[in-house]
Amino acid sequence: MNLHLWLIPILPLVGAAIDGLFGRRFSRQTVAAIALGACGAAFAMALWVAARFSALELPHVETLATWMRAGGFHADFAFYLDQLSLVMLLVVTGVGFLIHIYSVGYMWEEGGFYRFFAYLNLFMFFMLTLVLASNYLLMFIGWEGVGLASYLLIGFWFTKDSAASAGKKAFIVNRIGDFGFLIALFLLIKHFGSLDFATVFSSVPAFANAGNEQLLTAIGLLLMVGAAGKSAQLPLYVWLPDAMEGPTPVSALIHAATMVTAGVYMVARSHVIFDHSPLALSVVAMVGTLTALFAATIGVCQTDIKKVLAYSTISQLGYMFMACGVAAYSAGIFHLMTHAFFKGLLFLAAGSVIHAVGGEQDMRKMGGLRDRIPWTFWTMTAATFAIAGFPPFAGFFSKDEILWQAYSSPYGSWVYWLIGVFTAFLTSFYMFRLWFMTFFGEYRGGEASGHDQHSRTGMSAPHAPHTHESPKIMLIPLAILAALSVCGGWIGSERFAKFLEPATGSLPAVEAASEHIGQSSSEVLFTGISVAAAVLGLYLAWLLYRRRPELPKKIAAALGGFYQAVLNKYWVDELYAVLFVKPLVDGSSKILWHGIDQNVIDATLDNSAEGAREVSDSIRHMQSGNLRSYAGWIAAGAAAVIVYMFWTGSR
Amino acid sequence: MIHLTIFSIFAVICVAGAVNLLVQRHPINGALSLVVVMGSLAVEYLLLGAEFLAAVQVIVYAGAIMVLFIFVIMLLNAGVEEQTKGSRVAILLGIPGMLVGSLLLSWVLLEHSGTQAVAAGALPGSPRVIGWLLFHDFLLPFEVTSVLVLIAIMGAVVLAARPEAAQEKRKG
Amino acid sequence: MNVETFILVSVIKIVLAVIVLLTAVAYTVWLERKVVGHIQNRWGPTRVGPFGLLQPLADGVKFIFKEDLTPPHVYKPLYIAAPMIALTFALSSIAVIPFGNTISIGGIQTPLQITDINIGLLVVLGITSLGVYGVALAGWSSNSKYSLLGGLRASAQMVSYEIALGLSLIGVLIMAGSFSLRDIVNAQSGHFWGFIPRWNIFQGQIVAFFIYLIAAYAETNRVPFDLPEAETELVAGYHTEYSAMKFAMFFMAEYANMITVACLASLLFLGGWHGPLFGPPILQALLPLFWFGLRVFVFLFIYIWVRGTLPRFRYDQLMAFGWKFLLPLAIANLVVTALIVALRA
Amino acid sequence: MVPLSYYLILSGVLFACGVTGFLIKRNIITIFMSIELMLNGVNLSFVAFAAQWHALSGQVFVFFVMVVAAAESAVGLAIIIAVYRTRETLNVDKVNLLRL
Repeated sequence: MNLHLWLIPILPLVGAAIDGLFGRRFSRQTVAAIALGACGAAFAMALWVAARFSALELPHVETLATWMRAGGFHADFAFYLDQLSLVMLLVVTGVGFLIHIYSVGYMWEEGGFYRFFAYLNLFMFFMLTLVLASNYLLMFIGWEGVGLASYLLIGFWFTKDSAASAGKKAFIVNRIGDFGFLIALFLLIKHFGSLDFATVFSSVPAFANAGNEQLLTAIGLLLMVGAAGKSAQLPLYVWLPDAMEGPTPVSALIHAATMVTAGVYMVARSHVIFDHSPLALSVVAMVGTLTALFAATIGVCQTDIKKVLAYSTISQLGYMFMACGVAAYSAGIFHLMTHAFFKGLLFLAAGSVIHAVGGEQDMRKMGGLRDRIPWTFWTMTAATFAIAGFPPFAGFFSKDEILWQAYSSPYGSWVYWLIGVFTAFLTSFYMFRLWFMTFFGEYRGGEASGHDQHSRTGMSAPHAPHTHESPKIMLIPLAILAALSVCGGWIGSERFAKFLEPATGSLPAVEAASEHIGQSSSEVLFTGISVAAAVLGLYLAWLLYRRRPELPKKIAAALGGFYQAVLNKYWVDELYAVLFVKPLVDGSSKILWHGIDQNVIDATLDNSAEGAREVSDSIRHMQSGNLRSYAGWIAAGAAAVIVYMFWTGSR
Repeated sequence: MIHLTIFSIFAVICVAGAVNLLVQRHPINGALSLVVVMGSLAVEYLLLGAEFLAAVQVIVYAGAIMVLFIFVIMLLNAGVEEQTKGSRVAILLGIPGMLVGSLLLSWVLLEHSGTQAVAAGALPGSPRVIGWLLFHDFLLPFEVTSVLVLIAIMGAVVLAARPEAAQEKRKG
Repeated sequence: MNVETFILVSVIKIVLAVIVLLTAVAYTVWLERKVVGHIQNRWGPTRVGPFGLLQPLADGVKFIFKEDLTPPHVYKPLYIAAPMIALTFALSSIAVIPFGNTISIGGIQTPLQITDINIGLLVVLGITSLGVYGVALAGWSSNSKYSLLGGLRASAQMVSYEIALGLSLIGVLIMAGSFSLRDIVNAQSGHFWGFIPRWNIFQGQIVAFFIYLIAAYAETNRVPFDLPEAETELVAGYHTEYSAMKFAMFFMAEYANMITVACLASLLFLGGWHGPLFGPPILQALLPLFWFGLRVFVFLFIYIWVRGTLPRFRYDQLMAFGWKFLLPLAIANLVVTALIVALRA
Repeated sequence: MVPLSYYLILSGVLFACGVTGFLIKRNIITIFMSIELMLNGVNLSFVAFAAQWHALSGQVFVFFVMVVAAAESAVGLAIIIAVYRTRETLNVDKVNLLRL
């Protein structure tokens, strides 16, 4: 059966091309219609594919054309559909479509409307290519392409210096990860002769049995470097908070729901490699766990509403990697899906809040918005409860599954679980802190500050100073995502794991559970503990930010240095600047520019030019200007050539 | 035998024409001897079977290019060649070089291709076959040369136009 | 057919053709004088013989006995060679022109043509293109400004119009798919719907025919394109300095060229020797010759008619007309013909 | 039957004559004609080799050479006219401004 999978990524590309090339002359309605049409068509196509999914023979590969062929190596434009890519496909197109709708309302007043939608559609193209690719090379194209789209969208307001440099930062940090990814690809080519998923994965077990675990570990670790760059894990997470300079729908789509999860998808996709390399797997788990904790602690002190969400995203991505690290890939993907719902919703709702208060992002200047923007409030409430892990919201199921797997998996350990539970508590705390600060209490924003913020974010039309609810076109996606955040987890992690099993391998813990039925009681206990952690976070947030608002300052003063460290994000950016950026800048300007470029390369050229001039000065007298003399030289030269050929030929 | 006789007759005419080109001091005689060379070469082409080429040789070379030469000679009223000594290199270097090269080449040709012989009309190059080749196998070179000719036409017009005339036209 | 009979037949054909051609040349001159005379309300030659029919003979005798002047300061070798070149090339193209179908006399099959070669048309074109030399060399070698200007004009004009002429023929070539004049004529046999002959002129080559007609006038230096010998400006153009038999050679060459052009027009556009055949076998054998001769005559008559009617062009008009109108038109005709043939195939 | 080498020798002689003409002639038009002579010599060898190897592309190549020669002579003669207009001479020994 030919599903014409290539249409799914191509449709947004067509939309991007039309909007990008001709959008300047179109009206906003036309631009939005084209972008929504392209994205909606891709979503409809994905649903159609999903409807036919059960009839397919999996994995379903559709080869479009040969891309390159070099010696024994060849790569195709081929698309690969299995359970994993179907889930990603639905999440990307579905959430992407909702965010497209939301963006129409959010970006309506902005300049460069057509540019925004062209970029957004371009992103969809690359993301879908990434998800549907049937080999690492095509995946890498998508991987780089989403990086490009992310760069373009972070720097959407490129006249603003901070946005432009945030875009560059995202791009450069991602390069480090991509470097690792590329080397992993080179190793794969060298040792497997192919980048095709099916070929590589089928030959991995034999390869591992032949005593090449170290090599597989190296490949796995390098892939993890790539994933860490794209998914903002330690130590390459620094770009994601800065990426919040982009428009909020971008943060929702790219930096929460889809692109940053590409790393998780890639690790899950490559699970065969990781399964054969326990060391790489535990590195993944450790990185994920530490990132989750680390980002959560920073999130506690942030005051910018989007920054809190950004650190929260990093932390949740850490959860996903923790799940992958204990070989519970389906749990990671499950969390990826629910996270896409509630974190996309959180960002969109935050965007709605920012929209409502006229561009203000500082939570300290919000408050009491509950009554003024009820739709946003209720949807955001759903998302907050979901991320905090309250049953029966979506986040509860996925996070609980991850924590349980972290403990019970053969690769797991109680340390992971402990840190995970503590992080869950922190998550609950900072999310409810955000919730209370934004929606409860008194409105703390000044009338004038709104205008300042307008110009800062590039919002062209000044809003009325009073807060107001967002237009319907923004609220409908919020409502749909809210419904998904509530119900999205009801599939149940075990059914989800069963569904994904052919693609991600069977859960170790599921096997374990089937062997030891007695463990189910302990699972209930663990669930209780994680719910308790969430409730504790809620209580603490209520205590500190609702009941006794003077307490946080005291605590901060009491903690002193540690509080400062957390507030300044552990000075990681500053550390990187001293360690990497400054040596690079100094080295390239002093050694490369002044030293090598000027003294060696330029000097060589200057000297050789001087020499050539001198030599030609002396022999230019051969040019008599007489045509016949030139002919004489030619004849003599031709004779010389003939003599030479004769001489070489006669030997 | 008849083949060789015809070949020899026209080869002699050909070489005589070529030598005459060198000997004659007036360019119009040179041009006419070149026409003779080309005409007899057309006969040699016919002997080899290249009938289309023979016709084209006459039409293009003798009928168009050489007419152009004679036209220019008439237009510029070119007189008898002056005998100036402008270039020692041409005599001292060029002539010996030419002699060495051609002697070596002749020796090689005589030595290494003497046994092969070509029959009269060995390869019939009828217009149909040549046309087929030109418009199928050599379509791109054909088109490129047509562009080249177009450029040459424009170049000739630009170069030969009197600067004053061109300026007047621009003014008017 | 063995070699001896071949040579014999060929010699007979050559002699016959040359005699016929020279006679035709002579009587074309007579015809011209007569027709132009009537157009101009005169009688033309009447004194020598009935209707002045012996006038060409008298002219010939006169040319032979005139003093053959060679002006001083001419470049003698070329001055003498030029009229010969002109006449030689003008006469030799008759060698490939077919006059009729293959006939059989006494068991010997032979085409009514000195030699039938498969690139006949190319040969005719080649020979006519060489005809320029006679005119150009005559103009140059006479060492006279009138001659030089006449020669320059003639060579430029002939080279220019040769292109339009050649391009107008290519349409016919595409229709016939051959360079052989005999094949081209045979491709025009038969009728459309039983009564319209399948001549090329009725097969869409009418534009090509008129291009050919105009270019042919220029090629033969005839009115309205007789600038090389425009008597009001250049005395007599390239043959100003010639007299007696040398002048007669140019004269004959001009008329021989006219006849060649007329033959080509008949063969290429007007269906050659095809026409209704009837009567006894002898008549059936001779009728094609008659039909062919009739066409040539009509064409020549038009030539003379035009001469009696139209004024002379200015030289820049001539060049502009040739390059800017005739040539593009010929190319357009070529493209259209090629398209039609390709689509029909 | 004529040996191939005869054709080649003939073409070589023509070429050599052309080279010599280029070297010894002073009139720029004659020099130009010498170039044409060389081209003709080369053309003959093309046709001879075509007959020898039964490859019609040799004849096609001659066709191209002719076209290029036509283009070349058109431009070249235009150059000669332009040169004559400024220098009033056709002697190449006197057209040597392009020297040091």
